[in-house]
Amino acid sequence: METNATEVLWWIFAVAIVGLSAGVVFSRSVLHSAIFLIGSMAGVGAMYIFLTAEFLALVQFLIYGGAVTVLILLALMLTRSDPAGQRESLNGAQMPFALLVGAAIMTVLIGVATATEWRPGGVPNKPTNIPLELISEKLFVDFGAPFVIASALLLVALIGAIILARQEEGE
Amino acid sequence: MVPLENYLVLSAIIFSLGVYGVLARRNAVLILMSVELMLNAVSLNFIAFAAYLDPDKITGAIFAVFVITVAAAEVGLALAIVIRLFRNRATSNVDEAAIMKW
Amino acid sequence: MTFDEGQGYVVLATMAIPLVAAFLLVLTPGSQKMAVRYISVVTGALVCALSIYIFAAYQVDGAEVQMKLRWVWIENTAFLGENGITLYFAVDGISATMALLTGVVAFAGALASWKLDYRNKDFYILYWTLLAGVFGTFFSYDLFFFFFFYELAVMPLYLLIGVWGSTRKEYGAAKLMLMLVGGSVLIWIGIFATFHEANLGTFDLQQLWAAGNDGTLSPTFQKTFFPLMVIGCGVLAALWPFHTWSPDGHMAAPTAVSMVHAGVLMKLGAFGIIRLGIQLMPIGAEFWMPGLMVLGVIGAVYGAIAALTQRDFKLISGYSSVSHMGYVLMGLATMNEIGITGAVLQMFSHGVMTALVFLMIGALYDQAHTRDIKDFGGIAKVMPLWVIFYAIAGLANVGLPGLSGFTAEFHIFVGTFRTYPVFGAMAIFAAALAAAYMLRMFGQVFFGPFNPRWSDLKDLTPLERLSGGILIAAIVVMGVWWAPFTDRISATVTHLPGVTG
Amino acid sequence: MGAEQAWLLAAVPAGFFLVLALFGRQLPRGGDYLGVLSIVSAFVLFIVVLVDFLDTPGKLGPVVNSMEWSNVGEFKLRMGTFIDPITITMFGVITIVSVMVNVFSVGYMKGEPRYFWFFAVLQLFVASMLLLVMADNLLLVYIAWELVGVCSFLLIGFYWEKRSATEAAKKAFITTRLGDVGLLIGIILFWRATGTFNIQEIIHAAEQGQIGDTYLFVSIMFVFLGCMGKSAQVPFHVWLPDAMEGPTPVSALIHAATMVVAGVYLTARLLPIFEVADGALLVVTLVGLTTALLTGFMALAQTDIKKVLAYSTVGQLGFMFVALGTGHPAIAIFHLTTHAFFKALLFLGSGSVIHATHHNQEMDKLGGLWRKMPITGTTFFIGSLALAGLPPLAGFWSKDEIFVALNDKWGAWAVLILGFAAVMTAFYTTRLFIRTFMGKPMDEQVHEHTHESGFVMTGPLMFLALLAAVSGLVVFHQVGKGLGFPGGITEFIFLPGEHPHRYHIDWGFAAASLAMATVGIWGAAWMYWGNSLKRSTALAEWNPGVYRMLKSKFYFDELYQAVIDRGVLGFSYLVSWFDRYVVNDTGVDGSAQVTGFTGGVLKYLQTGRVPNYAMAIALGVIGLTVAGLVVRG
Amino acid sequence: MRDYTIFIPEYIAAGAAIGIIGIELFWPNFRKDRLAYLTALAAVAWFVAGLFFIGKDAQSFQGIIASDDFTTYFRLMAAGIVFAVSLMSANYMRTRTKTAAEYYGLLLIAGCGMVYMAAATELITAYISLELLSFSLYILVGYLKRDNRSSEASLKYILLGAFSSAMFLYGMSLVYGVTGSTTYSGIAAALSARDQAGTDPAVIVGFMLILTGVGFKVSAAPFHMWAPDAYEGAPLPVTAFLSTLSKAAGFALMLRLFGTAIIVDSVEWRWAILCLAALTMTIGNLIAIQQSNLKRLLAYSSIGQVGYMLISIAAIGYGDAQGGINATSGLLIHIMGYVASTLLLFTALTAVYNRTGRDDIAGLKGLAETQPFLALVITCALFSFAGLPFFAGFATKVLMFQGATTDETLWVVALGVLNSFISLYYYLMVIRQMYLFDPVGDSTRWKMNPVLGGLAVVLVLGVLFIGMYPGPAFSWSEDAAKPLFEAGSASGLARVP
Repeated sequence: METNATEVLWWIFAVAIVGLSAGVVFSRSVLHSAIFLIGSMAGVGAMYIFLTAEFLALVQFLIYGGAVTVLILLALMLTRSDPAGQRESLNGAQMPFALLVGAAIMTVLIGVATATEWRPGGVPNKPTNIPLELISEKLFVDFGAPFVIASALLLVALIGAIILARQEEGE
Repeated sequence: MVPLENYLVLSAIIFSLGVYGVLARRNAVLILMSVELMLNAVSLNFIAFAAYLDPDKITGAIFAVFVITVAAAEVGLALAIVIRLFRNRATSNVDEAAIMKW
Repeated sequence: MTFDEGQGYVVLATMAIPLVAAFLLVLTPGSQKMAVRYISVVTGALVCALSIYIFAAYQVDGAEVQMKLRWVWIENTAFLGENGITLYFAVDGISATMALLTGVVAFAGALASWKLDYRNKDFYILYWTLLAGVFGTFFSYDLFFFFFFYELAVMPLYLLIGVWGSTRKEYGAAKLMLMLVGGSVLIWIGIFATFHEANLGTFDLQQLWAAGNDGTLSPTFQKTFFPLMVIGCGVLAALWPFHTWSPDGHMAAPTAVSMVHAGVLMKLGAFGIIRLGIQLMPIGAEFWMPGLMVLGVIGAVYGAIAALTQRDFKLISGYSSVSHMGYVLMGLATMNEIGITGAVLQMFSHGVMTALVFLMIGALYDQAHTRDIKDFGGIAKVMPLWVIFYAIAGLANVGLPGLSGFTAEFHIFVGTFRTYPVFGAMAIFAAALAAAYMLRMFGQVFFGPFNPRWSDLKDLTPLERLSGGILIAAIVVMGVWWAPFTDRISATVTHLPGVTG
Repeated sequence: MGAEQAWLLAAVPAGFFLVLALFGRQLPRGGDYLGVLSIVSAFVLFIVVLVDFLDTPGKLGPVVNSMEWSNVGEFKLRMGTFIDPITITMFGVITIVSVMVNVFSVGYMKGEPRYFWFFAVLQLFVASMLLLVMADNLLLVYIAWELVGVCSFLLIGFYWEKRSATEAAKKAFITTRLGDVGLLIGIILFWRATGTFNIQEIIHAAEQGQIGDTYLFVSIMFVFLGCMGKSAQVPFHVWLPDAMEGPTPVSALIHAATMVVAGVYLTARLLPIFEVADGALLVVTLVGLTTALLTGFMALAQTDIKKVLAYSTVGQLGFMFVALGTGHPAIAIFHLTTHAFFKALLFLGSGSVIHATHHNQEMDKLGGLWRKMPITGTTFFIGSLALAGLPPLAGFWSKDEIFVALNDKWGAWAVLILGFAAVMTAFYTTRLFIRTFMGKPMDEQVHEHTHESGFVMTGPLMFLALLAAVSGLVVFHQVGKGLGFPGGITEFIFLPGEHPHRYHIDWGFAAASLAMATVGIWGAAWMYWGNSLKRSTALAEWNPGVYRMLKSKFYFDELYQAVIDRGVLGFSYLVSWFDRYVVNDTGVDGSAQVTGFTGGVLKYLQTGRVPNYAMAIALGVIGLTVAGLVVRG
Repeated sequence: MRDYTIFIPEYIAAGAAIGIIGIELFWPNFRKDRLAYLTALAAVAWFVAGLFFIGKDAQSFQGIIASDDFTTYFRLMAAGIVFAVSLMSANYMRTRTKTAAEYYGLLLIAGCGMVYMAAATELITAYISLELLSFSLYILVGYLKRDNRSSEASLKYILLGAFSSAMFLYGMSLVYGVTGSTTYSGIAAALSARDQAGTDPAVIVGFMLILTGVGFKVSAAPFHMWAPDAYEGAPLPVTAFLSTLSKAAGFALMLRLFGTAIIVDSVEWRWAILCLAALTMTIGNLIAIQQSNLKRLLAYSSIGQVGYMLISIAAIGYGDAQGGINATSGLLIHIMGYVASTLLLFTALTAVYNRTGRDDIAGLKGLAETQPFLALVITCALFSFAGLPFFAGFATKVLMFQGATTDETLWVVALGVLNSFISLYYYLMVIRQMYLFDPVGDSTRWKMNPVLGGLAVVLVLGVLFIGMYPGPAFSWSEDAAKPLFEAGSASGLARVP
């Protein structure tokens, strides 16, 4: 079949995401990594749009692109260990092994992704639309229990963040 | 249209990059970023499966929502801990955070 | 006398009284040393009396297993079926004899540690726990509880030796404890495998024995797991080459512990071989017994030879124990009635006489604070009674007719000759070596020019005399009139599977 | 009360042993009177048994009385007594000699420490010996056998303050114990073949040929080892001379009546089996001859009077075994009897000397004592001549019998060897007597303080002297009849299946043995007369090598010592080393250390660094997934 | 159907948590130890409420979360653990922190997390509740903010936790992809419906990644490495909490997940768990021999314990439904015994630590002189770990191993017994310090805090009871195990031989 615009666009995004993610883990500067992270997250969000899950894309942009990255940048500011700005390598001694292991895992996972016959009858070649109302219905009706637990989880995280990060006198 | 495999392979690549990051980086924050990458890959997986294979229940999408939530919370908590460590040790380098060993 | 539930409760009491005593002692304040002593001695007397009663009440012409008492513990749960795990106590000829041995030695040991003063409360707590374990093992007819009590008997040893011991006590204690538990590891594995293989959903020994006989435990299985069981128990029975805890452990152990340990605990191993080896896996036994025979002979000769040149009393006794337990294993390995009966006789005989030996060693060591025989000489001048007691024990050890040692060894030799004349001859030769090392020690310590350094040694205290007297009585009775023992033992041994007349 | 109750003979002294051992210390005079009483009562019992035995209707049929002892399935043990002429005779010998020894000891041991203990053990000794000779089964024999051994250990080591005494006791016990190993093996082998311990049944089985030839020979040889050990035959003879460390009365008892004759007794008892097992008798004879010869030589060079007597005992035992080798138990027992009397006499005599000279038993310090102690001297003289074998004294008759029988059985060569031994016997006996009692005293102040012993000691001497003089005559048919026996002793004693053997003098042999005796006596007299040592020293210097060899008893002790030190103890050290360093340190502790070491290495995986931990997780994942994919296709 | 009543006990717990935090918020100088007692009170209430659920027939909330005997078993266990740990913490925390309310609140919430993990019959819920528990633990481990080791421990814990949970998620995504469902029953049905079961890489890799996730939670080698550091760094009571609650929770999750959802493809994962078990127990025990720090030692010893427990999980895969019940009930009773012994041990250690402030083994020197009761208690607990009779460890270990014994697992069971023998060695080394040596410094007797004393007594009685009469406990365990395997549940479905 002839390649259409969407496909081209997808490939552009895919390559971009991979590049940005690689940037996150390979860049020599913490800040750059953070920037790259924002990019790659945005890219993944775009992927959600390709998958017709617009709501999730929105969530992705807000939470990741917004909250998380801001947090991370904040943390980076707070933990600048080198005011003099001398660059210590960001990579640990086992970096080369890490490459190997990463490659190995990649092979395994890609192999799985391609070799698996996901449905006996074969996989539909285009995603079906994921409507917002369905999501909400599922989320608040069927999955009420995990939703409640998740709220507790957020509470815990909140408390934890506060009590751990809070300045005490003498600091 | 784009087949499912593409999404899966893409997420696999992101995931592996994240794994690499966790293994290679020394800065706690960077490790967290790598973990975020991995979680992204996961949610991409979920949504892809939901969209392609599970259109009527779309459980995967719901899962993705939870993953994102947890991820956000995790980052918050982890960063708090990193800051705590930084306050105590003036470093966020995990290699130096090794007084307990053996 | 008819055997009924009532006697079953006697059996239970024999096991329970030590536990109760231990519990009472936990409650007694440690400062009340006299109270502690009285409790223990009374307990000892009670236990001794009960065990004598059990021995007497066992009816030779009655059923093989008597005085049954059974309480269900767990059943019909998960993999446990009817009578899954039951507290099942009963007595057969062998356990009756062993119970008598335990009772006598326990009492003697309790008397012997009267003068112990350092934390004697804790000592007696552990001591009685240990003995409860021993009794329990001898009485248990349920595999689970057999092992339960077996472990219970081993457990207190570490502290008993480590805290109250003497030479290299930590090393000795740790080594002894670890080797014994290491042995029980093998038993443990064997038990799991057996339960799984038999697939009866019960730990009832009699049912399992039946399974072992009718081949429910397949021959291959028996041949595979018999060595596990036997080596596991063998460690406790100082089976060569797993005997090395015996010299070091005894060297380290305090008097009463040595008495009980060499006197009774080592017998648990041989007893286990009967219960878990011969009775549980007859086919495996038939297949492996020659091997056990070889190890037994090696142990018997090896121990005797090694004892020839030792200089520490306890090392001599430790190695001679190895040698004598070698006889026991030989007797078991003969797989004929005389040999196994002899083995059990030897278990009893070695029990009482070793207990006496260690009692005497303790009586000397408490005053002299050395156990190197080269330091002594002419002790007979100051401690004549001590010498006589020790001499009796030693001569029993040598196998002098009229003392228990001869009775037992004679039966073993006869049994061995029936199947393995050459090994029998070697064993008899080892017995001659026993004379050599014993007399060497006598000549060195008892006789010869008196070493004035020891002129202030006191002879045995009344309690030690009593305690030794009990043991000597047992030794002489068995040496002169052994029919009561052989009757009871053979009454059971005849029923052992695969045993030839 | 009759022969069935013969077990009382053993029971009574045993009972007295218990009494003395437990309460002797408290009794006045250590209860020595109890000791004498017990033996005397045993003697009385013996008389009763004898009388009862002699007028049992079935003349001289053995009297059997046994009870079930224990049974393990088919393995039934019975204990019982078997009374026949041999037993009766042994009873006589044992009881008579022990009465004498006991009485003598009252005087000899006076004032010793542990006086009561001495008498106590003496009773046990006698009791176990009596038990030994009356036992009807080999198991009981073995039991008594071992008890005898222990008693000898206790008595020889009586002066335990002396290291040498302890060593001697140890040596005696262990040496005999080595023989006993053989005995026990033999007994069990017989049981294995016949399924019984009863002596008569075993003999029966052997005669019926139910036991294979080789098997029979091997077993009987094992038993014979035991006999050799107890009877101190070469090469087990080494313990006997050292046993002189014990009090002299004990030596008398051991040598005359109890310990050493046990072997002779047992061999005699089992002689039918020896006869069936072909070649066994020859072995017995050879052992006897060797012993008689060697010990004869050894005795020549000894200067300790008790040592000399000791070697002579071994030699005489050799004679007895030779007698057994001829297949005539009666003769052996006859010689045993006569020898018991004169040897007891000699020992007690030497004891009297030692007592009188304040524990001096070296010939080089004695001499010329006859005048000082006439009774001892005279009795000793009689004893010596009896030993030397002069008619009409006891020794002559029994030796004569042996020679005759030996000639019949094995021919002249054996007679020659034994004859030479007899000559030497006469020689050293005379030497002993001369150097002790005649000529000039070698050491004056010893001589000064010497005085005759009291009656309690001389009494037994005189009585024994009488016996030594006349006991030989019981060999005559008429004498036996006169005493109420069916005939002479050799006629009285016979084993089932054997015919009574009536004694008749063979003048040729009589003359020959008389000649041997005289030669020996004359030679000794010529060499030592008047206690002058110049001839003997000349002889010694003529060939010092031989002299040294005799003096040091053919180096037997040295040889054994070397074997024990180098061989046995060395091996023991080796085993101990192996046990410590190989089995324990390498095997047991080693494995523990390896475990610990592994842990010590593994723990360094725990670097404390997050990336490493993460790496571990990742590797785990890879391992699992890859393994999974591989395993599951 | 939606029946919110089935989690009333957890509402109580959570409510109490909020309440306690609120108290401190509005009443800042409320005595910290009182907070602890309040928590204990709440735990009691929780427990009592839980009792009403015993034997109630199973109810499911939308099929994604179930309240049955299995849930109740862990519910009661959670309540018990929180009770004990909060009492342990009373003095400990009062002397070490200014704000303790969150601490106690988190204990309760973590308990709820455990219950949900046990109750979850659906992947999302399982994941969320697992994270709930983990988050609470991350915070608790790092609760001593000024203590370097504490913060370092929590950093390591959270980083590795996040990493492994990412793996966990990826695995779940794969399983979801293959089965198109996240409910256990749906997964089971889908898996057993597939004809080419076992040939499918996604299934295998998915299982392995899931195994990684839970393996990390229960600290199975090679995913165990966080444990020693976290244990050492955490406050002592939290260490107890880690080694009891989080392990129990992990196994609860594992049992339900492996026992019901993916049991039908057990052939894919049982061998893996078997190998993990062997590796875990060996590594744990071998390294433990070389430890000098008490907490670290216990961390490794608990890793060893995990190794034994994993055998049962593998055995579930090897057996049929009955075999599953056998193995599970064995595992459950052993968890109970293990939890009791561990709590007992840590109660005593906390008492010692409050006195000496030392957490190395040598710190126990001569305890038998200065505090015989504590020495006795510690000995009991250690003997119980080593599996010596009279104490819980013996009976429960026998029952667990026996239940886990099949033809295939026998060799690992043997290895397990061997390892428990090795473990005896280092337990003896601890006991040695207490009994064979004289105390350093003052050897005067000191009195322990009555609360801890009482708690210790209760726990000792518990340990002895389980050890001497495990009948009841065992039948509870069986009741708890049954819902997982009774007919109609996944294990009833056809499975690959």
